[in-house]
Amino acid sequence: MNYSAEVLAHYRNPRNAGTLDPQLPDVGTGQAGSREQGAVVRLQIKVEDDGRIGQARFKAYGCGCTIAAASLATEWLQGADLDKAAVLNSAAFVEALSLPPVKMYCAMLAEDAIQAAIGDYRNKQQE
Amino acid sequence: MNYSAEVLAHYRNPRNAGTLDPQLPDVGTGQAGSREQGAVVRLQIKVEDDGRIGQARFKAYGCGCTIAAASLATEWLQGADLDKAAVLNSAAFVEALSLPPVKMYCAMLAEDAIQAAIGDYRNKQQE
Amino acid sequence: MSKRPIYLDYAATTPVDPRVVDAMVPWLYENFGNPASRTHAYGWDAEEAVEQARAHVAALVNADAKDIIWTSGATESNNLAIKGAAAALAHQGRHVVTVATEHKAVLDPCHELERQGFEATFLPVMPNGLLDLDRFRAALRDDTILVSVMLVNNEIGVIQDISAIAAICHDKGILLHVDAAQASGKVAIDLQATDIGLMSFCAHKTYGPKGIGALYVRRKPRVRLQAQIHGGGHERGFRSGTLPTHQIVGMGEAFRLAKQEMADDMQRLAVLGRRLRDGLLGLPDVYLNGDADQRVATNLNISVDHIEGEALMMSLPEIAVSSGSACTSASLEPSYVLKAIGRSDALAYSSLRLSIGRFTTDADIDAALQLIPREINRLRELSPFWED
Amino acid sequence: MSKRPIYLDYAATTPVDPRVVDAMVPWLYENFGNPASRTHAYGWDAEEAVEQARAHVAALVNADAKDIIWTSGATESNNLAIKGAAAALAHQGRHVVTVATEHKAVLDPCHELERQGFEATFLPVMPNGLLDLDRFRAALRDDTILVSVMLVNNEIGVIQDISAIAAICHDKGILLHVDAAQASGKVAIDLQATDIGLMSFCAHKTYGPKGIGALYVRRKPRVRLQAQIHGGGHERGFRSGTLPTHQIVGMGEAFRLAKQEMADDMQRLAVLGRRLRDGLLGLPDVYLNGDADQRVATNLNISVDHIEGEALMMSLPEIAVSSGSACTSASLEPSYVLKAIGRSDALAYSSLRLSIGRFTTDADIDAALQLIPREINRLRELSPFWED
Ligand SMILES: Cc1ncc(COP(=O)(O)O)c(C=O)c1O
Ligand SMILES: Cc1ncc(COP(=O)(O)O)c(C=O)c1O
Ligand code: FES
Ligand code: FES
Repeated sequence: MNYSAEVLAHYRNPRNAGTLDPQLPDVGTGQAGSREQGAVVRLQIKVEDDGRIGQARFKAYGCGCTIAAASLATEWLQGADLDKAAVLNSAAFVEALSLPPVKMYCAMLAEDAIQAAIGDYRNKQQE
Repeated sequence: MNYSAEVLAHYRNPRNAGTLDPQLPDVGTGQAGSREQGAVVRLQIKVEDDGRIGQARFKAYGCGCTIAAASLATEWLQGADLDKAAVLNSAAFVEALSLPPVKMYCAMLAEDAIQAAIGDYRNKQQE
Repeated sequence: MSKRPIYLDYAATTPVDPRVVDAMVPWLYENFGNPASRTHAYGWDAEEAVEQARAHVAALVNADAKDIIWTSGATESNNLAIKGAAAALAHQGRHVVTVATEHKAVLDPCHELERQGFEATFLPVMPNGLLDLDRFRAALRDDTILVSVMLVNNEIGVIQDISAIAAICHDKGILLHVDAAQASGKVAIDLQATDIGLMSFCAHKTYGPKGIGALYVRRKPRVRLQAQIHGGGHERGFRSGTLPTHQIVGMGEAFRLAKQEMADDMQRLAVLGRRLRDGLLGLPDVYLNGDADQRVATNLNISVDHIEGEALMMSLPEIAVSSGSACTSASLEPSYVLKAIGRSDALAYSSLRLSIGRFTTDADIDAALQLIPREINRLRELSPFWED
Repeated sequence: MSKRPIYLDYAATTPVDPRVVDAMVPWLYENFGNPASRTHAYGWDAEEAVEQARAHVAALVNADAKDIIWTSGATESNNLAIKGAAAALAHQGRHVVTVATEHKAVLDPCHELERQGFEATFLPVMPNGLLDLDRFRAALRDDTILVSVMLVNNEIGVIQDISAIAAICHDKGILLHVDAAQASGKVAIDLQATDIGLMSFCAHKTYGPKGIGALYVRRKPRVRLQAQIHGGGHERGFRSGTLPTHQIVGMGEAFRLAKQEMADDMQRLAVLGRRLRDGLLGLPDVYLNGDADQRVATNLNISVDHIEGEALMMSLPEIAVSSGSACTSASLEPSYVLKAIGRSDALAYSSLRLSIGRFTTDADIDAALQLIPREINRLRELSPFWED
């Protein structure tokens, strides 16, 4: 598999790798995939008072495309408001990273992790 | 098929090719093989008063080994007496010409033609 | 090899064009990757080269590159086509039709099908070597699942009317396989314009390397085929095994050159072939085998009455020719192709196949026309049938 | 290819040794004859070269040259051996035994036999990748006609105890086929001393060209086999098709060099392999796949816990390696070989195969030992499993 320049850029230089404290009320944590399937994406968002995402962090286990998608997700998330974040989908990742069809799964993991992180944050806010 | 030097020597320079008058009482003519089988050898011998073969001639249709065997046959026949001629067999040709197994048939044609020529001569003498 | 004979046996195999050699060599030591290695540049480069070569092969016959499957040669292509299609279509019928003058690489797979319980019809040809189309049509039955007819005959060079045969098969909805091993680079082939489901090729009759071939397997409409070599599922699942990049690149380059140079090559060879033919057919009791017009200019198959073919070849160490196909010349049987066109045993035994190609020169033809008549005369002098 | 990565994927394919290239090239343009052409010097020379190469291949494994059949590679050899022997022996029984960790080129033909109505047993292996001989013996039945076990595994490099397996088969009178594609030139093979009926080889794992292989078919006592490619009856009738002289000469030269240099090569590679192994197994949570001792020194297969193999390879553009076999690396399934030795999915996904060979240098190992740990650390920093 010959990866696109976009994938390689993110993969070699991942943005925003790391962890936020998942206990904080303004941090949403989402995870998708499983170790048995060979890929896991964890995304965390820290939502500011104005409703925008201030910080996003990822950790990923999986192929390079998965890592690149998770990295790109944090870039897109930072500065976005939650509604905009919620519509980020796998197709957007496939396009931005020029992913081949066999790598659809990696993009879906990023989408699912975003949804899970937003859901986690919203749950916390409702409590 | 890579032919032996012995075959090539006879084949390139056949000895005693030609025809004797088959009507003459002291000429024996023998032929073996058939056109349909792809090979024919015709041998003729002219027997002198002392019982020795003075002249031998051949014509042959067939592969190079057949032609070489017929040519060699005339060499062996000339100067031989009939008893000696009668024992010339295919094995002798195979050995002298280093014929490979697939070329046994060619040697047998020479043997058969010799026998036929001697038989023809002896028949004529008995008449 | 000491002094090299003049090569007039291009139908047995051709030299690899030096430009093809140059294209192949870098894929041995420098770019040696396995095209199946998806994890590094060695593999990617090899895969790219393989796909480029596939496009070149497809282009020569106006096919889609995706319809080309790599094999180890035309023998394997024919086996895959015939046994693979028969197995895939066995539920529809168990009758196949081919021609008595096909190459053994078609006849033997058909015999194998007979052993497996299929029925095979081996159609006779007319005295000119061509298929009688009415007879062909009449041989097709409701349970006929496959027809296999070669485009150019390897022994006598006749060109079957494949367009007409394809049209008949199309009408009856019967899958057609064409062995084009001897045709590529000599005869124009247009697979978009002709309804042919399967076509076999090899590189080594078209200035490419031996041991590589291809099978065209049409996808639209889809031709069903059962793989014959299993193990990993390369090549759309039809043919497993590591792809030999250098061989494939060689075939691609050979077919690219064939497309580029076919018109010029064949024009030049038509002149040389004509001179050879006129010179030899001018001798007494020398006969042309195969149709006088429906033939490739590069093949001249003659019967020289009253002498035997092997003896004649042996008389001509300065010239490399064959008597019948290279595959049967070791046996003592007369050629089954010449028998099929109605030649007597005697004329079959006395046949000589001269085939010319890209590297044949005027001087080669001069030499042949000097030597061959001389040796014909010499051998006829030795023949018991000439004087009689 | 711009700057070439360090090649540590010799198990996928090897470069063709430049001496082998030199031996091959003259058979493309200069000596291009068809070995089946019996009527002229071009053919005779080619045939002689083919027979000399056959002797070289036989010599490496102490076999009689007459027992060697040319094929297009180990995939075809395996197909011919397994399907050909099963067809020939079907009247004696319809059960075959093989191993779950075989190459697809063995497994898929066995699956094909199942489709044909044979029964196939795919034996599990022990966690070290080796066959449990008691379990193997117990799997053999009265109707078992064929056993197929590979000598060296392509993914994890373990060496099966073929002498013991052969002795068991011998006792029971069962034909044994051995896929030795990964073994030639690495492991000593003596076919006079071991009762093996069929053995598959290819050239391209032993510094020869891709697209050529061989099958050893013992004649004394005679192994029965049904041809799989029909058409003219070359190669004792087992495998038809024009013999590719240059390819065969290449395989012959590669195997001649292997015999000559195996001892020295393997001694040198044992040192390099050891260094690589010690360096990587010294990292935390890195595990060796396959037996620690019963393995070829050229193969190192590790699982790097907490990260994924493809990602690791992608992090190492300076090094060409593979994760699992080259044939399955494109799929998203974890390697079936690693699963068979009991690795969890996670460890199977995190595997890396490094394989070294004749042209691997000390500097290559230095670079690998510098880059691989660095990237393992970098990826682990990104992994949600490392910190946890
Ligand atoms: C018409 C035809 N078909 C098939 C073949 C066999 O192909 P290959 O030599 O690639 O095995 C040949 C040549 O030998 C041929 O002339
Ligand atoms: C053990 C084993 N068997 C068979 C094969 C297939 O052989 P080939 O590449 O010649 O088709 C390979 C390599 O790909 C192999 O490693
Ligand atoms: S996670 Fe394995 S393909 Fe992307
Ligand atoms: S006569 Fe044909 S082989 Fe000698």
